[in-house]
Amino acid sequence: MVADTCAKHFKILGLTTVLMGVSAIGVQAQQAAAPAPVRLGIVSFLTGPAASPFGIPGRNGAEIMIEALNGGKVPAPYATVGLGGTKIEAKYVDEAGSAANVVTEFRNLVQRDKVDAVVGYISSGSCLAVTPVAEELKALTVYFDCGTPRIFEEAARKYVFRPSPHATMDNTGAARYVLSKKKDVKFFSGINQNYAWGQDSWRDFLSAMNILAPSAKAEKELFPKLFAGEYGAEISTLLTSKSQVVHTSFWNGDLEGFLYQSQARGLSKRMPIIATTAEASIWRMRDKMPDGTIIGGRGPNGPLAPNTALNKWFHGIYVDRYGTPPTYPSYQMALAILGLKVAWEKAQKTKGGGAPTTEEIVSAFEGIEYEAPSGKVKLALGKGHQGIQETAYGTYRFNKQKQTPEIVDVIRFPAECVNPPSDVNSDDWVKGGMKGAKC
Amino acid sequence: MSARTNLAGASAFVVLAAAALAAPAWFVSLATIAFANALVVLGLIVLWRAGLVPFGQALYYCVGAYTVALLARWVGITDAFVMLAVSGLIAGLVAYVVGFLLARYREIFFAMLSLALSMILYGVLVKTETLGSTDGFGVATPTFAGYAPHREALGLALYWLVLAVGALCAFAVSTYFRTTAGALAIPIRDNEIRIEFLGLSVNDLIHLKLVIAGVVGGLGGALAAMSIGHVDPNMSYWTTSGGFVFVTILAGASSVAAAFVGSLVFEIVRTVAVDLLPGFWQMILGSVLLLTILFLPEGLGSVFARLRGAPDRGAP
Amino acid sequence: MLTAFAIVADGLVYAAYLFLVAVGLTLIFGVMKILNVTHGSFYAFGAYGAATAAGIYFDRSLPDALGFLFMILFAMGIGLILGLILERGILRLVYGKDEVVIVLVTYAVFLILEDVITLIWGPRSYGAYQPMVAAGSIDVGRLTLSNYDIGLVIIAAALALATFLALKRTRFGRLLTVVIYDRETAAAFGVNVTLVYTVTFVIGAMLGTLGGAVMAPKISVTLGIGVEVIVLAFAVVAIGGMGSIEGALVGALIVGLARAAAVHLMPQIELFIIYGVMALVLAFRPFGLFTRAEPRKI
Amino acid sequence: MTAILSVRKLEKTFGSVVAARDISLDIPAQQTVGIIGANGAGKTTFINMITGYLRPSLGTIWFEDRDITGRSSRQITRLGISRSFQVAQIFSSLTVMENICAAAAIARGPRGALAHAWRPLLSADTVGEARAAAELFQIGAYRDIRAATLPQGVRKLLDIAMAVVGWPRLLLLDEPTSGISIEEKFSLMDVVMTALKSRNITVLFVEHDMEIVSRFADRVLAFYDGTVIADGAPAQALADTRVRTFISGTRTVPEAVAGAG
Repeated sequence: MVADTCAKHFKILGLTTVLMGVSAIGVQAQQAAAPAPVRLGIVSFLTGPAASPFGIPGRNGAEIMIEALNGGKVPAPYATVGLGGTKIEAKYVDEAGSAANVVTEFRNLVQRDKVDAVVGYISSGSCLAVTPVAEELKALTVYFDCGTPRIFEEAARKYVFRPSPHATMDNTGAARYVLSKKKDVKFFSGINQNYAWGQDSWRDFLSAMNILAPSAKAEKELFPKLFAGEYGAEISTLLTSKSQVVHTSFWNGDLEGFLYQSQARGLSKRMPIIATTAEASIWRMRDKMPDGTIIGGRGPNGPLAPNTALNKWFHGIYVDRYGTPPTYPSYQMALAILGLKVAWEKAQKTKGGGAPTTEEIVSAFEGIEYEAPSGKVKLALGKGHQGIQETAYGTYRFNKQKQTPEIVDVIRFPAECVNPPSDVNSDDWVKGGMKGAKC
Repeated sequence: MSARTNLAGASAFVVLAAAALAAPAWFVSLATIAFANALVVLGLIVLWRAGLVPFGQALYYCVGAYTVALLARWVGITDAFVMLAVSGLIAGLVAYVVGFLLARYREIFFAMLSLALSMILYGVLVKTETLGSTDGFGVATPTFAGYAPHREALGLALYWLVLAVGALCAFAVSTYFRTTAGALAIPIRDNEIRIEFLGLSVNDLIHLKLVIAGVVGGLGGALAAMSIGHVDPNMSYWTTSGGFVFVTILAGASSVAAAFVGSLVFEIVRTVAVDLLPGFWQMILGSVLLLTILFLPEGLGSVFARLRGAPDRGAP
Repeated sequence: MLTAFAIVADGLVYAAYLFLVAVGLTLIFGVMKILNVTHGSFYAFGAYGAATAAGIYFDRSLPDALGFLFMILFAMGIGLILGLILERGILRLVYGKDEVVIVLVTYAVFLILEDVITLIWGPRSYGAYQPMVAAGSIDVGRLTLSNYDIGLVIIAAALALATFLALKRTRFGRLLTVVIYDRETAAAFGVNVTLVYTVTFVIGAMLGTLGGAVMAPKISVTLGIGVEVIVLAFAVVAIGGMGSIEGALVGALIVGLARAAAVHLMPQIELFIIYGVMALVLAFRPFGLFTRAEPRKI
Repeated sequence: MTAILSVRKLEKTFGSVVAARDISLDIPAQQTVGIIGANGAGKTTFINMITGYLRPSLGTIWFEDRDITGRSSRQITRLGISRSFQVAQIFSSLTVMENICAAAAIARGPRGALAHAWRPLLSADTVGEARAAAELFQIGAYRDIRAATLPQGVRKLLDIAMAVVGWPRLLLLDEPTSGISIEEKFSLMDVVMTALKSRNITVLFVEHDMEIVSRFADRVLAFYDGTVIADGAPAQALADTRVRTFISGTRTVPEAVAGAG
């Protein structure tokens, strides 16, 4: 009997072999019909908690941007159709799942679907996992939202680009804004989710505060677990503290729940909350976002974006299509796609026409400067692979007459003020006193 | 009988190894990850036969994966064989220590306690900011006794490594199933008291099974880390364990080969679902799981058993 | 002093939350021996239902208190329908299978329902803050407490008392107690176990949606809220003793107070509190605080 | 003749319930002892204490001049005391042969679980041992049948065969004929007792059927209310007034009351 069970193996193993064979054949059939347009893989969260605040706005941004590019409707200097005259065909993929899933789907895009470039990724974990694979496969990859500076600081990259600035800017900017509004801050606290994003955000903010206001003291450092939902004890702790400002990098559900609860318990009246990602929530929370909350949008995005023709156009077509203004993930996606277009067309021009190769695009991409709906960007860091932009913070106010959110007292910080110079590790830069910052 | 089975296994191994030369690169790497995960499932089958279903088997997967990543990061070892040996050893050691506690538990309490243990590791890793917290960190490209391939060659080398380790473990586990301790799995579920009255400690038997499952789980994690190229604490999260239990249900516990078929089928279903319905793939996975339980209660493995007319056994 | 008071107050609020999400789970486990992963979906459906109800009701200048009642009834109505569909349509097909297999069935249903939520409500998040805003707050020294939180503690306490009385005093409650104690004997004595199962599962589902409904005003109702609740509720129930209502209450209090104390005194260990308490309790009392191992007869 | 088993002042209480009290007796080697008593009289509690499933509240148990009080059933089995069960405790997913082989492998192998992970279940010597046991209990014909599908009588025999394959010196049989039809009882007991005699095993068996007791037992222990009320040769013990009143039911109650008075 016992020995008997093992005799089944033969057929089972046979099936495995057949499965592998069948898939192989299916794929070869697929590869035969290579399409003419430029194929892009667009990856963002389509399911799970990060879909609503980031994934869907990101995908929407890609959708309308690609549509406008294919129709040749983007204002100058981007009026050429698609990428250098070739239309874009996009494939949208879900980022949800383990690192193994993310890497598998990335390989599928590059090796199975033969996309020309991948644009996407919201989670820093995804970006870190994809980077070595992209390098190994020599696949052009443009990140649009993930924040960790580690991608270009751990090693030099060739095929990976990130036009949107990394998260260090968000928190050095936040510290500068707080201090310009409240010069006499003696105590401050932080409440951040207990995972990499929250830990990194608090570390940067804390280091920047220590440098810029050495006499101010960090009082409470709270790290509730991600998606905790209930913040009663944290709010009590803050209420019983002497802090004059609370820093948070909470996003979406956690941010909104925390703000509802802190409003109900008067925390937001006691001390302003500086929320580095709150811009993505203002259109949903409207009058429930406490007045006086300091709003960040991970760069000059949304209402913090400069008043340019390109921004007005982007804002306009987005509202027309989706009925709500674009938030920072949509702006970052537009930034990423336009960066790809600039590099593509630059490579095409250098080559003197025809579709550029990945190698050509990659070398054209390095160090470019261009304008997007969120203003100017320069790929100044990571040997020309990592973008820097100016950033902006402002104070929230709900305009009751017009029934619309407003951000007032906006302060803009130049790119070189809140970003490290090239070839300096951002963590060391902040801790070392932000040397060379041009404010 | 056994000789025929081994021959069948060996020929399937050769065919699978050769198939990689014809299959596209993305499928080879999908199969690599699937077969690495299958090792964890193999361990689950060892426990499953005794009626034990851990909701925290990702603990060993994660330990194996982090061992590989840290060996390269801290010690500078990138040799795949050394990394594998150390990972298996450390995962087995963790299982041995944890086993003193876990072996006393059964049923849902076993499941919950193992879940708690894996979540404690998750918490520790999330707190370890020097290792990148939830973002994790990259795994150095492995070398193979001096051979350092890249790109397609690396993919193939990893696939063959996974296949070889998988075959060895499958052989070892199926041999174990024929030993007294191994054959006493289903009896543990049926009748613990009788085993005690025959003079053997059921807790010791379970402890042994935990260590076996831990070692293969650790090897699976190590291989997964090498082929993904990245580790993060999510590898120890309860949903990861849930995924392994899912594959075990799909595969069934009737044979060791089912672990590999089940894991590959699962990866294919998942990737096809993500491709077809990017926003609703969970629904497809859930339906597949539900239909499997309703119509194939003993898993994919039982289909072959039915064809042979042999009685089903194995899954609870 | 204020900190001690805050710890107790916060602990009670958190315990109320935990009890509300765990009570339905422990009831279903006690009677049916099913560890119901779908409980997370019930919570999520309850929260989404309450948010929908809030959207329908408020902005019409109707009394706030009735609006809260409407939200709860609406959510529990969803629980009723969902519970009936699942028990009659799916679970009854797998009764008699191994406990762990049934856990996986509920896991499968949970995966499906996660996407059903997206199908019904889309990926955007919803607020249902009106009742919490309407409830106002009171000041205790520097501490401001939300009346809604106090109400939550009262609701949880009332629910605990009601379940306790219902189990002891009503006919159905006593029937349940008999089934919890010994299923086979109960069936042998003519208890309609099938009916008891259906009713229990539906009540459990309604309690799950109730938990979601009363939490909805405090949180942002968004995708994935069910996932977090599952493990939380499991842990509370495992600590208290699977299937024991008193256990769920005591488990919720222990975890609630421990967590509040951690946040105030040692925020660094907050992440480990629940699993730490669970591993500790199970290490010394393998079947939780309120259940005892029964020696097998041979 | 030296005693293989000696118990002194054995007592077991569950809360306020006294399941066994003041049991003291000696069993000489190779004796066959029948245990009788109504349900709840303490027979199974007595067996459970000797085999280590229950820990006595008071008193001592000696086996072959060794104090085994409070040892685990596992240790006691290893010392040479085996038992069978009222409801046959067999591994229903395994075949008859595998069941006995498992028992043989455990009995012959070392104590640790690890050692059993190297030897195949169906190794040459365990198979030989198991085959002998199967022949001894006349269930060889069922060798390759899954235990779940066996007829009741064979289940009982298999249960006992598993207890005997490890060559115990003392065997406790808990109602070997329960669940067996009256016609089959005697033939089953014949098989069992012949087999046990051939291996020189000391036997304690619990039995309700007085005919079987008087036919197979050398000695009878009568249990009532947790203690032994009669102990002697079958004819003598079964004739005891209290035994006839409370256990065998051959005396009506009014007489018992009169007799007791």
